[in-house]
Amino acid sequence: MAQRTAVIGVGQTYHKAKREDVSIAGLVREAAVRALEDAQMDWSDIDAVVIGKAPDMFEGVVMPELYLAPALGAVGKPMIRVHTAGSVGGSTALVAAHLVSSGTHERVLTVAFEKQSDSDAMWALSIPQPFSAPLLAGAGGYFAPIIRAYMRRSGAPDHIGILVAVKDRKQALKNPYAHLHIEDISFEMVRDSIMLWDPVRYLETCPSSDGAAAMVLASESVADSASASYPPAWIHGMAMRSEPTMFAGRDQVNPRAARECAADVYDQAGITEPRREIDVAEVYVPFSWYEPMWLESLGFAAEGEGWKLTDSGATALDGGDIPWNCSGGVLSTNPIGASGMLRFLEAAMQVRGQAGDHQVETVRRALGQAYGGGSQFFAMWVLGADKP
Amino acid sequence: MAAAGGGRPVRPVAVVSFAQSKMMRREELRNDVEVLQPVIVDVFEKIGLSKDDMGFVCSGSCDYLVGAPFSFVQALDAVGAWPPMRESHVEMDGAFALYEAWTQLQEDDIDTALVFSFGRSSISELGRVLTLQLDPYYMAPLWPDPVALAALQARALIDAGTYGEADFAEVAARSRRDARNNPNAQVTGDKTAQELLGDDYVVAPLRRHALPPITDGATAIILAAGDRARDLCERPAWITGMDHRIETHALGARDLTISPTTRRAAVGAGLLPGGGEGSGTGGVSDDGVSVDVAELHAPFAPQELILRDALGLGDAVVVNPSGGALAANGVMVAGLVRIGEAASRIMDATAQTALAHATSGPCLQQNLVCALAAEPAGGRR
Amino acid sequence: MYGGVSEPVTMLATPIRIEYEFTAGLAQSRYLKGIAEGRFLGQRCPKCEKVYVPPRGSCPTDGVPTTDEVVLGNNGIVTTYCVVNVPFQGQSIEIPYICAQILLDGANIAFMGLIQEIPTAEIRMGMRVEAVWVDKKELGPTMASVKYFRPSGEPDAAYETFSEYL
Amino acid sequence: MFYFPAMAESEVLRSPHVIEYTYTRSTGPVIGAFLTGLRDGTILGATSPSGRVVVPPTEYDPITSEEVGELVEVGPAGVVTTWAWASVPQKDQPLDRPFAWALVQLDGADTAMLHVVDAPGPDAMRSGMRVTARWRPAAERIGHMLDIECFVAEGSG
Repeated sequence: MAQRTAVIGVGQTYHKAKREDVSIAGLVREAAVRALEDAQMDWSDIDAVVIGKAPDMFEGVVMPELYLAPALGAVGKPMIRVHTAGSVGGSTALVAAHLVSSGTHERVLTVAFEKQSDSDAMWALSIPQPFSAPLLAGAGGYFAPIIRAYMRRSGAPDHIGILVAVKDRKQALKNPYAHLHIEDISFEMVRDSIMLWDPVRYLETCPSSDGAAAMVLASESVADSASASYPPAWIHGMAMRSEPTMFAGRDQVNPRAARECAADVYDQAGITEPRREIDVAEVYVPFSWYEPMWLESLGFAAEGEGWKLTDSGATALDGGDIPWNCSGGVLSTNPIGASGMLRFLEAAMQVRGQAGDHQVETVRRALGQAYGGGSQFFAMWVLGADKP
Repeated sequence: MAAAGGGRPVRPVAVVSFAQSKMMRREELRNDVEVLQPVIVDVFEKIGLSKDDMGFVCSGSCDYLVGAPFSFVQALDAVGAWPPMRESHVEMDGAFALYEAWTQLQEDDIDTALVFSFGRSSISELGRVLTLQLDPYYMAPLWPDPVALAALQARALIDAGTYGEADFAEVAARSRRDARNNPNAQVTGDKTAQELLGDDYVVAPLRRHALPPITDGATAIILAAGDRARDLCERPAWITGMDHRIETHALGARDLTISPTTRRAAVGAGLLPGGGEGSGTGGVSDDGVSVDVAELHAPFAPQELILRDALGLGDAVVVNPSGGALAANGVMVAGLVRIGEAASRIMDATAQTALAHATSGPCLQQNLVCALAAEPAGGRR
Repeated sequence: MYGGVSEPVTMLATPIRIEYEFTAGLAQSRYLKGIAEGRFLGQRCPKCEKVYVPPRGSCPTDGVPTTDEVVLGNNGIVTTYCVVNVPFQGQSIEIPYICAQILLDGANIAFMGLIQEIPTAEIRMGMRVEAVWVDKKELGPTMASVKYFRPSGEPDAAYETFSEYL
Repeated sequence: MFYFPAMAESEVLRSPHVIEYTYTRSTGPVIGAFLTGLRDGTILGATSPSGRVVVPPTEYDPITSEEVGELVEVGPAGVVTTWAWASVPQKDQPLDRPFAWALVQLDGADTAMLHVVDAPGPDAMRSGMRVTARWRPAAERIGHMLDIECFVAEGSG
């Protein structure tokens, strides 16, 4: 049987387009030190370190965990480096969680980061390959046709994406760590922003950020006796699923891997009605239209109905019954390797009641989700205030 | 019931199938997926399973080695990840992917896992790719190649008076001789150590024979838990413990002549008694690992000597009967192959107990030790 | 130092250049040889019988080698698309332009292609398009041999005929 | 020959491929101070709570990970702790003639630093030998490890 596992410390950096005040090690330490302080622990308390990031081309450091081991208190300890594309921050947290739930370790530090300003994110994500078709569309051009397919399929009106973009940026104003703080964000501002990959507008896309996230995960006995600043957030369910990038008949709008990952994590957590039983969700939405799409794949709405939830304001921190991305989400902060972990971490903050101005009142259960690749890698967890 | 803080299992898990490509200097025709695919087919055929029987899939590879970001994504095509799979990837040698799979198998919800790794070292400037593993501010800008760093370690060993160039040549000569019995090995030969000492220096004190070859290849292992392992395999190679540890990256803050993390990992894997974090100062040790066979991932000949001492291996232990990394050194692959080779000695009944070691980083920075046996370690079920 | 003023160093530039010798592999080499002959070659999975283009030598769902070669049509359907209006490094076409998922006749998978010879406002899902190749003497084993796709003039395909490829 | 028996080696397509980028690395305070020192002709180490003087300095102790404190001047001379002879310099390496890689423990430092030693040949090298930094001309120094062009045997100029 899996051992009970909890988050007992979280930390993140102040995210910016360019964190020119720190080295790579300085960036990851900023998040890790905050997580240790939150857990009221020291480097020496940690049994193992699990680190994740997206491709090594971002920083031009191959397997940077080797260089970062002494920066993260890992000397003499086990250290693992995870890489599962955009979902990596989430998968990294899950690999770390399994080190505890399997009974291997009691206290695991997990860290995810990206220092995108060391190079250029667009370049690093799609380095031209010999024999392949010339680069046509850039990062957003991969997802824009899928978004168009969703619009066609669901009949969603054009303004839904704009609503999400405004909502998440407004929520980011309540999160001091968020990269984008657009004080005067408005429907008109998003609507009138340049159409980059029609139907996706500039302000409907995520920024490129430098940043890191870290958590301390602990066994039941450690969590019970922890002197951390906030109560533990217990893992009620966790799952990963992958499917191929492309294959004949693949549903790219609502991938089966996403649905099955959600079904697995809900089954573990005993959730049958996600909208009613989950109080808050942090979901990987790098393009605004992914909110209605993931509302459907995560079972918060029936197929084709996700946009109606968004349209009704149900997903807003202010007045919604199922607030999504109170932190401002990926649309406001996107250090790619860390973005998934930020979702998992923000879910923990909500459960522990430490989210400050973007805290949802009385959170018993929260969902964290990350995805990556061509909507093919999924990682999710459900956290709860009570022991599972 | 968990063995907290250590690498000893609660639930018995075993290697039940192992496959590898013929390791070669250069795969002329096939790309990574095409090298990997037949290996995946082979590892399943050996025990009559398919990808649909796998509870978990975990792989190891390196984007810079392939020359493309997200290179592991296409590799998944060689498996056929449909219906969707519980799957993960480490940017590490496949041995660490196996560690991840092994920890997940400690929980009862899955019984099987596929682990694989691949790498074609021939297509890149391998030395320069490995240089990029170094501190990007202080070390990488000097472009030291991995041979140079291993040579610094070798010199430190010579200066310590423990070993000399003749010992390095002896390791290489034995590895090449043993590799003649390994159909997948790349470098074989029957030259004596004396003859090998006629090789030129590449970076002194390392001569050509003390270096690993550049290798293209892929490998895969299937793990199974408890009764499932017994059903699938006549003699499963039970993992009785596994642990890995990393050292500081600052070469100038390490004693390069010893491998304390290898010893620490062997303690964690249950191969040596506990006895404090500070133990394992190398040299002759009273506490030696007692196994029939050890497969050590020592890309450079002097490193085998360091590892032997760290583990306290006596003369009775057969070391690297496969020829080791000096006979074939697929980057990202060679560590997982060590586990596969060690497990094979159990599965083919030439050994009752075995140790496999994998390393990563400059000068044996990170070390993994996997303990294997014909019987599970007093496990339940 | 420099005229008596010396700002602290806060940035380090590290140029990194790694050279590779790339091998296309067997499946992709076959495909590009077809391109050099002015035709699209797909491969069929022996298990699920789906036809893949460009082929990668392996069926992504069955994990088995794709063996049979299939000559595909020069025409196909735009299943979905976007209009690219953002400049980025490595871009070779003047913005705005249409980037579409194209399902070639005879294939079971769409791939990304450039659409030209049509105003961006007139592109639509289901439009029939055809490949436009470079001059015969310029044909080579490279995707640059396909200049772009353009409307073929055939009637649009019904949504139901391609909706499973979205 | 796995999939297409008719496919000959000569038919498989090959192409050169390059991954190239000039990374711009913000240094943070500690690395920045060290590189500034190099540019200005001094070598700095960091004092860690464990008492070690770490050279080159990182924001953290290389063993205990504790945050380092005060920066102190070390070197410019020190001792070779180990070395290796590169008879054929590789692309981008610090010197274009045969040289020694070395770990150099500078006077006042508790850790050794990777650099190169310009020596006439391997016979001129030994562990324990004293070496000193040979600086690039001040006008050419930019805040980079190679502001120290190399180390040379102490007293050899």
